Amino acid sequence: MDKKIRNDFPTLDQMVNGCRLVYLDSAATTQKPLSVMKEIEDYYRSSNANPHRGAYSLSMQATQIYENTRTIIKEFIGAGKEKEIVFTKNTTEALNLIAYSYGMNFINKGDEIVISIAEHHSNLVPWQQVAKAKGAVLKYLYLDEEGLIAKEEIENKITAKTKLVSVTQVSNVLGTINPVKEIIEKAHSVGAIAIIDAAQSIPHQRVNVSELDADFIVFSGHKMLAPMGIGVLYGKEALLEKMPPFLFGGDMIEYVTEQDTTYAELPYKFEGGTQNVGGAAGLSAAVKYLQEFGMDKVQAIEKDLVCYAIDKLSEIPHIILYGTKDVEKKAGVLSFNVEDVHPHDVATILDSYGVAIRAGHHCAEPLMRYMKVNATCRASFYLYNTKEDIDILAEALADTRRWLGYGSK
Amino acid sequence: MDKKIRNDFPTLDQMVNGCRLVYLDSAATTQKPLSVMKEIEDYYRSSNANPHRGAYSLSMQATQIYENTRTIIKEFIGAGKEKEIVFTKNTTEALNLIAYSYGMNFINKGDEIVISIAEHHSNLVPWQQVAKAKGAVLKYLYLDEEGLIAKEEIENKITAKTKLVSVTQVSNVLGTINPVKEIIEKAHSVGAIAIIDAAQSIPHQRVNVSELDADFIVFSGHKMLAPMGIGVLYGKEALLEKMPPFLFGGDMIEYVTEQDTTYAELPYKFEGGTQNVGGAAGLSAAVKYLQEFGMDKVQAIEKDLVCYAIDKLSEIPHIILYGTKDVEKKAGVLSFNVEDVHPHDVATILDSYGVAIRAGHHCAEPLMRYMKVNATCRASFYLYNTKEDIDILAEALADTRRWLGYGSK
Amino acid sequence: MDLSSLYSEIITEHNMSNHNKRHIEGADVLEKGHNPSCGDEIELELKLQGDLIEDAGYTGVGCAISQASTSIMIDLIRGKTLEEAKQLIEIFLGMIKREITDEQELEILEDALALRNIANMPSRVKCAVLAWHTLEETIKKRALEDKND
Amino acid sequence: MDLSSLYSEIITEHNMSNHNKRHIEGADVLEKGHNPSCGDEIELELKLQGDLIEDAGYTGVGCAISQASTSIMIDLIRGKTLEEAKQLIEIFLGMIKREITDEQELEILEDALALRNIANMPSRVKCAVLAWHTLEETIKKRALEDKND
Ligand SMILES: Cc1ncc(COP(=O)(O)O)c(C=O)c1O
Ligand SMILES: Cc1ncc(COP(=O)(O)O)c(C=O)c1O
Repeated sequence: MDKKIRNDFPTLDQMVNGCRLVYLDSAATTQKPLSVMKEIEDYYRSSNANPHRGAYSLSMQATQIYENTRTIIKEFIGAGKEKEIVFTKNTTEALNLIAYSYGMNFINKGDEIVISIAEHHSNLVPWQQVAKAKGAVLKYLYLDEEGLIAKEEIENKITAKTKLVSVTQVSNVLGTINPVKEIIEKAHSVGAIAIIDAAQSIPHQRVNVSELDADFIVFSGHKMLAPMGIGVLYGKEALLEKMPPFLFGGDMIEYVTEQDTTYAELPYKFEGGTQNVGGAAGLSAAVKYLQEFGMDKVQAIEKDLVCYAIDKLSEIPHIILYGTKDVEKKAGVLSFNVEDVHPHDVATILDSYGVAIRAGHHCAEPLMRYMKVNATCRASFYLYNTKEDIDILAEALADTRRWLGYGSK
Repeated sequence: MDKKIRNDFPTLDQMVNGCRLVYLDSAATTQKPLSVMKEIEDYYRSSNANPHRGAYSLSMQATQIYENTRTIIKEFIGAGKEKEIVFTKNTTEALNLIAYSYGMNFINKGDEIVISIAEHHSNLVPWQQVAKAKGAVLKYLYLDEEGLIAKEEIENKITAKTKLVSVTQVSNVLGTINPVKEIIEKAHSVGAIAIIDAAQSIPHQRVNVSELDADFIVFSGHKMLAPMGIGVLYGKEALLEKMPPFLFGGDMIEYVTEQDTTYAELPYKFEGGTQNVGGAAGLSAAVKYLQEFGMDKVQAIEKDLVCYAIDKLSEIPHIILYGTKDVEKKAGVLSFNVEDVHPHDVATILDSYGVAIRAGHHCAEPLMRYMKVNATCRASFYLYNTKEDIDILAEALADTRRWLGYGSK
Repeated sequence: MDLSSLYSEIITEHNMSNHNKRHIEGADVLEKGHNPSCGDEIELELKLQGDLIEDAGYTGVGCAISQASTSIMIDLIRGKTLEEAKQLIEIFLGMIKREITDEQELEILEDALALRNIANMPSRVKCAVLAWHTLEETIKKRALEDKND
Repeated sequence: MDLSSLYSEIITEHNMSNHNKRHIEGADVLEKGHNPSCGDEIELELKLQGDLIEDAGYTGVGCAISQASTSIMIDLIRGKTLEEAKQLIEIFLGMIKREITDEQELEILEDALALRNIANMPSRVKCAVLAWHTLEETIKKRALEDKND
């Protein structure tokens, strides 16, 4: 059964440094199933053309593939309308689009922007920019001991002055699941808009934007089995309507004269330039794969794995685990350190065992500083990982300190 | 020989509406050779990981592929340094990057921005935005009868007030080759910076940015055999250094604290978020294909084709050709109309013959208005096109009016 | 796609004959319609007598499909009430979207039936419906004005 | 990659022994070096007597490679002139870039030879060269200051 899943992912079937590859960095980017690779190739082999611009068959096909992906995404995240789905190149571009187009135009002096201390730089640096440019205040929701955002923190920080709240649904460092529904409700109760960074949630669990009532939701294809170079911005129609465009150019215009331009309707207003149709084709195949697999099953597998990993790693001496151990509040992301060994050395040593983990600040420096660590090791899981992967991780970890001369080798 | 080239492009080997596909819309996007598709698949099959972030083998491979593409591009366009090559998603993003980061910060009230009337909307609407936001003046270089920018126009329009000049090297509507060297020299002589939109030139002819001495050059991978979702911004180091970042997020930072951020060195400062490594892999294979083929040969083939096409189409009654017929001043792009038949009907009719051309304003509405046409038909050629393609185009065109009831069918 | 079913005689004749392409003297209603992605632009002119469309015409540029569709529509609505025109629009759009397929129900569209096959050509649908959406817009506006009066 | 050639005894011992990880009393030069992509940060402290490096130490955090490399470098430059240190840096960087491969020329690097294999690991090169680039920066600055004096 595990074997059957792994057959879909040829990338996992390789040797690294003489060992079987154990890929535990899916929070950075996931591997791609054969069906996604095939869909990309099929697109380029038989339907490749510039969409929206041609009155010939190939271009109509490309348009259909592209727009069909929009519908698939709309349904996957439970959005109301196609026009609320805008394609970007990744989460980072989607967040910058909101920052430039909404933030720079609707945030004013003295307004408060609230984010959490656990944000990825992509959901943090843009808001610093908006705050600086507009004279707004950037405030942080801090975490409790377990790495969670407490109710009081939400109550205290989101106030009448708050105009925009942007938080990640799942921390890419700790894997903690934030109470986004409560945060969105609180934001709305004070008249602020709420943005959810779903880069680490949509690939791993059922997310319904309509139920959440988020104003914007952003995520990346490459973290959910799709190719690189395609991401998604969901936005409520009324908000997207009142926002000016972000990237100006081909396909996002209505009329252009020498000195003036009017813009196309949603979602095209936000899709300037030739779009990544090959990427969209891959994304549609990725969503299809996830739907057939079942998001509940994805989540169950990951919960199982993270449970097992917490147990296994807790048994190894000199390992420090970060964040809650309550797997009800945690997705398949595990941050840890090995005492006396720098995370980069851990990563290098694990690599020699074929184990791929990430080491560093995980694009979340303020969180690192808040946790009073310089860096951590991170193992993250996806539907193709197995308990055997974690056994190999644990074995390699048990050896780590010895490589650096602690204890006998 | 032609046959051999076409073997590399499986997309061309298909039937459309019962006829062999004749693809004449390469100015919109090109078809991809097998080697490019294979390189993309190879990347996802064996090296896929998030680059720059991992200390494990796969991530190192991904980094190497990505950075290697940068070197390949640097050499392909004759740039001096890797750090002068920034990857974007397409030409449109590259131009918006310059407009937001350079334009919004270094253009001031009363300054003049000079572009040509033949610009693609992507090199026009961003400058309207900058002009409006900064109180600058947007001025146009107009065309002579042949569709060329005359010397006097350059002399008269680029003045001491000019701070930025941005022109396309080859018009995507008329195929005319602009005297960019003269324009750049004139711009520099008045202390203005010069941007070259090379979306229609770099895929089709030898371009050396150092010889041209352009300050910025932009182009799209998808118009030069590479996949969609990757483009290039070349910029002189000194300019890129003084510009603030554009997209804020992961990988483009040096240090992030709660309220402040310092930025990474070039080119990473401009590459926020997970980059399209699969796209870069495809782009490197595309450049390799073009280099092995030989850019001189590409240009020779296209010149031959456009010559032949001009002759063929001139023989057909009721066809109006736009722009110069001097093929020394023209690349492989041909705009025309069929009297009494709207371009969209022409495109639909040609499609039923398997011929794919583009009809419309080609994202160049001000040029259409200047030419006093509502729209044109456009056939554009690339290295895989043949004289036979043009014969089929001509035959279909000769029938076009009859379908609409002009003359006997 | 069968080209002769697209460019049928009805279509090409309406496209070439300019009998509806004219200004209407004393027009009560002017409504612009456009289709930015194609560049098609029309201006519809209606002369009303109460709710009755006494005369109608159009000016503008566009492809054969949009021009013919406009001309056919004008022939069809001339002499009809706004209410009847509204119903015709609904049936026409229903035909194009393939939501209405019943022959008897469609019969009322007369020459406009020639545009039936456009449903197979997503890229040309916009051309076929331009005039109809423009007229729909006009009727909506009037209904609103009447309410506010 | 052979892990034991990377984490050789020389490296692990320099990493664990903190004999160079200390503040230098009366240091004349403080120079920060950092490697943002890794988070490695060191501060180099030098006590000079004229052109002679009388004593040196460092503080900071980083991986075993960067810590060991820093410590090895300090052992090597202590008691040398800035000019000699400059030459050592050149040879060290030449070794890492594989531009210098001559055994005799490399001999002068002593313990730093243990970092030779880092050239096989592009992702760790930055760690190995951090301290050396930091020292290079210091020497450059001093040369500039001297000129301006
Ligand atoms: C001259 C020119 N500039 C810019 C562009 C925009 O390129 P892209 O759509 O890849 O951003 C194009 C092509 O569409 C073009 O022909
Ligand atoms: C929570 C979170 N937000 C944003 C991002 C940025 O995504 P991308 O690099 O695809 O733009 C990431 C991943 O790197 C992430 O984990």
